[in-house]
Amino acid sequence: MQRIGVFVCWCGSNIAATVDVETVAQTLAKEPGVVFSTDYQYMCSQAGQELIQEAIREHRLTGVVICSCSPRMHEATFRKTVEKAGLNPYLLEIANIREQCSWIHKDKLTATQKAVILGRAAIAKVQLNAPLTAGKSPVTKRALVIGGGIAGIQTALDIAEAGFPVDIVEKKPTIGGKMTQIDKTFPTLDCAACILTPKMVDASQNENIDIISYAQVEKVQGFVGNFSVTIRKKARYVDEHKCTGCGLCTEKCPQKKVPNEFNLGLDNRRAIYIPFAQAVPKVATIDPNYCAMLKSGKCGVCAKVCTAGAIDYKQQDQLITREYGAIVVATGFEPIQLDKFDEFAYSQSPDVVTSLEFERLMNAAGPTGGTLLRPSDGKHPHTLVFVQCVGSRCDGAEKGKSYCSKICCMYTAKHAMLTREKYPDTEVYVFYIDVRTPGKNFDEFYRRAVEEYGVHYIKGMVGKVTPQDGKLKVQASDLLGGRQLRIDADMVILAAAIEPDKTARPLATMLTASMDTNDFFTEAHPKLRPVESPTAGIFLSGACQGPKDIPETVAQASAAAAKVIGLLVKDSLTCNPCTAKPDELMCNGCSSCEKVCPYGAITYVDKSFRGPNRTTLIRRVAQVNPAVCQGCGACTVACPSGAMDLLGFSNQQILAEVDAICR
Amino acid sequence: MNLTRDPLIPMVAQVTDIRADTPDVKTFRVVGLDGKKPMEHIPGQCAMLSMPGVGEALFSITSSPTNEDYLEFSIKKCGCVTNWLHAIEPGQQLTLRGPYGNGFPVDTDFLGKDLLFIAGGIGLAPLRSVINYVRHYRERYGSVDIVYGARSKEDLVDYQEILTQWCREDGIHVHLTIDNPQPDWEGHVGFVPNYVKELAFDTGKTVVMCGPPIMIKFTLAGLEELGFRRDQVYTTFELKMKCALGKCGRCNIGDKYVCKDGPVFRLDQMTQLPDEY
Amino acid sequence: MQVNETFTPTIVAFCCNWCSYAGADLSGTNRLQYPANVKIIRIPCSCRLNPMFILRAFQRGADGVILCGCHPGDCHYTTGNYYARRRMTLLFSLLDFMGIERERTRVEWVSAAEGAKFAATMNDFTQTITRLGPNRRLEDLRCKVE
Amino acid sequence: MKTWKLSTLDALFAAIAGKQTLYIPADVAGQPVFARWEPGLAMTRALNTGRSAKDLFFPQVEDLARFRVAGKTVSVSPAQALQEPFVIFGVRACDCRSFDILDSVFLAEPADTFYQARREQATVVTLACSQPEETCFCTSLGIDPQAPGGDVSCWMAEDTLYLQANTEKGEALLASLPRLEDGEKPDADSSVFDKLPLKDLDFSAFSGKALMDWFNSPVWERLSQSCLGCGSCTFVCPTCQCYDVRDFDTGHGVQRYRCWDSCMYSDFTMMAHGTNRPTQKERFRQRFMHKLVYHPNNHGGQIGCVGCGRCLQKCPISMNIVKVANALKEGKA
Amino acid sequence: MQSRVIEKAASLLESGACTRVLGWKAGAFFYDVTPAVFTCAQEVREQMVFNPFCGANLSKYLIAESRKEGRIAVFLKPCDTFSFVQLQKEHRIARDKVWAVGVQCRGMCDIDSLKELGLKGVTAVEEAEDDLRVTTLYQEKTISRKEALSPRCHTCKSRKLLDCDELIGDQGQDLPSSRFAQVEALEAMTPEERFAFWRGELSKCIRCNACRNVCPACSCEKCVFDNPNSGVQNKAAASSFEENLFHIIRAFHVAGRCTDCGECTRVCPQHIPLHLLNRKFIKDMNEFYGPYQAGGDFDAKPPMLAFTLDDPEASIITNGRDGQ
Repeated sequence: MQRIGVFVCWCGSNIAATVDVETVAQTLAKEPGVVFSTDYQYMCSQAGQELIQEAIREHRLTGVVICSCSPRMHEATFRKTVEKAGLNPYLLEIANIREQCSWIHKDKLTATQKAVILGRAAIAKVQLNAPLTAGKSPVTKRALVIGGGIAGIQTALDIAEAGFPVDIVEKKPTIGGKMTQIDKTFPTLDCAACILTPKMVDASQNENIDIISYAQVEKVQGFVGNFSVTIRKKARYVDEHKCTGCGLCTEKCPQKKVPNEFNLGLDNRRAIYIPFAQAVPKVATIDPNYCAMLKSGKCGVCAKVCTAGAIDYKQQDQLITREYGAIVVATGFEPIQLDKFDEFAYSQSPDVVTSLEFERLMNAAGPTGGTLLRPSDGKHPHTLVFVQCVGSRCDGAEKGKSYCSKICCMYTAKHAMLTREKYPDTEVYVFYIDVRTPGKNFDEFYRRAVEEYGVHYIKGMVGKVTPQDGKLKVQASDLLGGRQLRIDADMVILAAAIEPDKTARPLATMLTASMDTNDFFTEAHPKLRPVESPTAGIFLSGACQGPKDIPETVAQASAAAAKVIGLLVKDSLTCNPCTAKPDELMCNGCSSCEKVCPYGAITYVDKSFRGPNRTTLIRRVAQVNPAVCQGCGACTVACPSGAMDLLGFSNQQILAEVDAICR
Repeated sequence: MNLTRDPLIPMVAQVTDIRADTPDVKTFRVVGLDGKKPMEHIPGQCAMLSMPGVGEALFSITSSPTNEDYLEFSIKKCGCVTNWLHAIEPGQQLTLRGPYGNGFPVDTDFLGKDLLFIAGGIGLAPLRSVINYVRHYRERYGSVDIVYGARSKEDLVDYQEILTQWCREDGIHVHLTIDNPQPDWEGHVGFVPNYVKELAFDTGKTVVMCGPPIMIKFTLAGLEELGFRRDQVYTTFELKMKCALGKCGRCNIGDKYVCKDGPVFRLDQMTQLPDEY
Repeated sequence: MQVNETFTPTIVAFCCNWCSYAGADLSGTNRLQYPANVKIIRIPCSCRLNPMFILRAFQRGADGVILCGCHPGDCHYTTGNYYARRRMTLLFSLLDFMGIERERTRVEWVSAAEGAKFAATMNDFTQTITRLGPNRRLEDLRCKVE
Repeated sequence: MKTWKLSTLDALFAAIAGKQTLYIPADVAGQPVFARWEPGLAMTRALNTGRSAKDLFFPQVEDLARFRVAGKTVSVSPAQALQEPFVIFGVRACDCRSFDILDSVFLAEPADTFYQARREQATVVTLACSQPEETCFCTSLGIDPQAPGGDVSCWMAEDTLYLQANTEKGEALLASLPRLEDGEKPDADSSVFDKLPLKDLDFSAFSGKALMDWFNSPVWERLSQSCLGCGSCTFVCPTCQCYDVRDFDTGHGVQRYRCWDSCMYSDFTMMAHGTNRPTQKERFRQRFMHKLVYHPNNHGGQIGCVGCGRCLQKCPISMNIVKVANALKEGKA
Repeated sequence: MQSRVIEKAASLLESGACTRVLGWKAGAFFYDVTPAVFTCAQEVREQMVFNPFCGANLSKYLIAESRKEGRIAVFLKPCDTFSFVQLQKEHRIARDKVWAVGVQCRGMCDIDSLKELGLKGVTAVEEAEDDLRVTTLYQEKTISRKEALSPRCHTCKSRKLLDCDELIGDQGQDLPSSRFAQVEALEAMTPEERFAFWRGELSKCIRCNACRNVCPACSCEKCVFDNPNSGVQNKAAASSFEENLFHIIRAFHVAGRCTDCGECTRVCPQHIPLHLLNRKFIKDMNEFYGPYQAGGDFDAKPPMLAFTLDDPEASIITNGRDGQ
């Protein structure tokens, strides 16, 4: 039999003025299971709390109901109060008779009656409360950053600086990401490489950072504080420890016709290569798709010229399994494929380029040595047309993306400005839907492009680009001028929409981290928890969560690092005890619950059960990891068997409240 | 119109005393609202106890009919109703109906016989009524042997009564045993079936047995080895019941209803019946 | 249906802990009145609301049941209210299909800042239910006080 | 023997219903069922009701008592047994026989007073069959569908209803009816009963052999294999009488009621520590052993089946007592 | 068809490809066939039948059967294969223990359809092309097969045989089906009329659980209505509320999982059109969240376990009030 104590708070006159607290206490004293009932001026005061504690001891209470202000106000206070008196803190229920009763009603009789009903509901519920204990789970003090772009590097550096070991997994042979391909950065026009490469070097030299390049995450197990991750380190056929990065092999390799992905295929590299001069790690990699030795066993030039003896044609992929406490996703973005945008003749003319390709064409380390030349004939272009929103803000999203890629307005202004500055003889047109320049010094930057550099900004969309006689015939509409334009351009630069990296989707599945329909990672809360995934222990850094420019990326990267550090400094995690709990005897393993869990807290195991007549029955049943479950209860309703229940808000408890209220 | 009360309608009774026998067995003393013993019964008979809203369940009456003041029920905590019972305090009212079943043939077949009681765990509960009845009318029966075993000393039901009363009476031989050795236990250690065989009782005795099915099975085999016949052995059964009147249709073993034709059966009757118990 | 002057309906409001329950608190803090017929049950998230709870409320004497949760997109648990929205839409449609008055059940998204909306919603819902009269179609006569 | 014109059957019903409640087999929401007669309600054209006539004596749900619990006290108020007389018209011979079988259980000491009161208040007016269904086999259980029994037996022939009182209660009913004329019913043609495919079922074998032989028959395994474990057969069966007693907390007290239960259900014998009939085989076997062996053993050879054929019509998988009885006798399924 | 099915069953046993065959066993009247497991070819040849009355959906038996030793062959009609796939999606069937033989179907017959035609005392039925020769105690009559079809077969949604290891008959296609017509007719009524309709139907319920126990979606280890801890356990509909409760909750629990096989209505001894509740859910889900067929494939996410950001609000519900 339960022994319930009821404590009705006056809250000074806040409650007592409208609710007859004495009547409430006396009426509730007659409820089944109630052995003690009283009222007091301020339950939350020291004296009030002592009153509760004394009653718990004296009347051997097994449950406590406090009729007072909102549980959002003092639930935590009173939990501590009862705990100090030796009662489990979860054997407490609060009836909200202030915010939801005394403050909204004027008639004392009505308010008193309602307070009694609310008290009854709390009594009915507390009868069924079970003592709950918050579990603890240890934290592995090591972080994993997936993606070695500016986001990943910044996050790793910040975590490492705080003293925690961190691994960066990068799928390319070098870290650095998209920023390495960028020439200048807006709105300051400083050189991207000059600000990025020192960070790359910092990362490689930091004792706490282990860069695992040319590698991919293969498998993720575990949960917050206790992840176990298997990483596939692809064979680069070069011993990383022996290679000095001298680059001799990359000069001697006879296979010269390999499209250079670093320059987006605008020039070629060798079959053994170092992506660029400042690569980290600065180690050669053999491209197995082109290496004659690997393909046919004939060649071996690089091995002959390598004085360090680093070439190893027999190298195999390597699987590394490590434990982590936190995982940061920094998988970044890539420009979309433009094959669906034939109207811009991207596939027909080499002089139609994407903005990123344009970056390379403008870059001193790029295929043209920094001189702007038309890819088709190497001539200097005079008329350049920039097209904005190629694939961004598309209606219906069948062709492109419904969202704004955010960075295009600014980098196009940058491109236009740089072009006009270097080559004042050029005519530069920018076709836009809207120019969006929120951000520090952004609008000033854009206005400089228009006002100081004479870039022609035209509101309107390019309808068609036709290569003809060595020119690109651009048909466009000028919405403000209300006229059709025809421009003979030498180059057309397309501001292609950006989308999450292709590897993000399978990674999200492994991490059980949720994604939106565009494959951007979802944040735990769009406003309040923007750098965390709903899946505990998974953090988001950079453009994998949504389009971002560099400063925003870096800011989010550091924010994610701060969250990771906050997690890793803990020795153990206290779990929310109000978690879902499956009844294995009822569970039929149908996977409904797993599909609605936003946290990936539910897994399945095959378990043996006693069948009829001494048989054993193996059944698939759900298991909830209480360290991961946040207690939303979505699974409890998805379960057709009623096998899943929520501790603290169980079916029985809520039904008891319903019964008490409707009685 | 004065209609008779339906047998399914219980009377209200009151629990006056609760005694914790073992960690999971409590003995409840029950009287009518008038403070008197609510019904007369034969040893081995049962009654339905219920708390409205919780459920109704059948329990063996463990007090002897010779007790004129109250009924007692020794109840092990194992389900919905028993959990509730274990949580109540004296003064609690509940409902009661009965008595049900045939009871032991204490005034017929047992008369003049040497009796051997064998019980395991909570199985002593239904036998306690018989034993105390036999003790009360000691002259009507021959010798009395009681073999009683439990998992541990703490699990022996009515241990105090056994020590202070049964053990001290002439002509009653109590043989206690527990499953595993225990520091403060000087008595026999071992399972009941083996102990019964060790004790090698005279085969002229009439056996009254109650305990878990596995104990019954092995003890019976041991008794048969010793030369006992099944028609010398009585036991009681427990199956799910709702009415206890032979109508609700679930407590039958073959064509016998445990509530009406039992719960006491002579084992030779059971060989003609399915082993659905 | 005749409007019963003396009829005071029983209304159960299931509120998610993070938005709507806080919204209800705010309407209290701001002293915004709504009828005392409305009794709130706190659930962690709108997705915790099992159709069983709604039916049980009607069985036990409720005349109207309303679910309040975070606005879509604002769920504390990211996705909970999206599931709740589907479940309730389908359940209410089925109830309507069975001839249970559509107006007896409602879903409303109330944020923690919308104290005024909470009070207004409850006032409106209570009026609707009062106009509709007592729940007869999903009542359980055994639970009526005789 | 009395007669009444069938064309004015409604008037007969009105005459009976003027004095007491009358139930007739009628179509309600498309299903034939014993329904309380009200002006305009016509008899069903179906041979028999979907649910059996036992409903009127042993309803599916019946309140037993109401309890109030306050603090440590409990009080009981028993439900009232039926005190109004009623007439049930149109009971077929099979269902009429089922009352005897139910009586043997419910009226055995201590009698079930709720059932007993209904039996005492009821006047059973039976109706002879002339157009049986292929699933009928009452004749193989010694029932004459053309001499249906009850307090009053009725026959329909041509345009006339013939009524014959068999008991004092029946006499009283007929005496209370105005304008009954005397008459003699013509001999009925019974040839169709000889054509019934199941007429030669022989149930005598089941009391001939020892209980355990039937119990241990190898056929149970196979027969029970596809049983869904639903309660259709038990709930439409006129002789199934198992019930459950349950409590319902109304919020103002506890209502104790009994309701039909089915031995085919997995929780029928479930106790805190398990069940003694763990698989559908044991439950299935229980049902048919009870009908064919246990009940006859306890009640002077009376088979617990009346051959109404409802289980043949209603079982979702077409398993039924006829298939079981045949398989048992053959020893193979 | 009968001979091909039986020969296939026998040969699967003879070849050792399967240790058991799940098929049908003959009864006394042709129409009263019982699902049965056969273990030897001789038994199959002597006792197995496959006739137009073999309408039961055998897929649910596979939950228990696929847990046993050895592989079981099963004969599945197109609609059964949807349940078969759905059960696999819910991890209820060990696929490698099943040899699924898809049997093309042109609609199954039902004894109740014969009775609807006024045929009493049906003692025998003989199949002849597109006709059935029916012998009753009172007459002999030839009716078209179509007249004898089970009502559910008139609105067949698909003749596709999904996920079968082999087929008897041709692979079929989705059919244009008017299966929502009855739901629409009800939607067109006033709420009062709908309430009266359902009260009339559901008050017939005797809570025999046939609908639940036959339903392939009701594959719970223990139903909430049998579980004393669920808060809704009840054995008999002790009030009109509980009659509603059972069917509402059941429909809700199978929503998005119900393949619309129609077994619930087929087995109901009280002839309650229970499938209409499930079908209403299906119709709503199709309209609100896009077309979805439970068991139609292995990948699609059931609508109850998915969402989109712009799902309609509950205010979309307009049953029967379109014009208002």
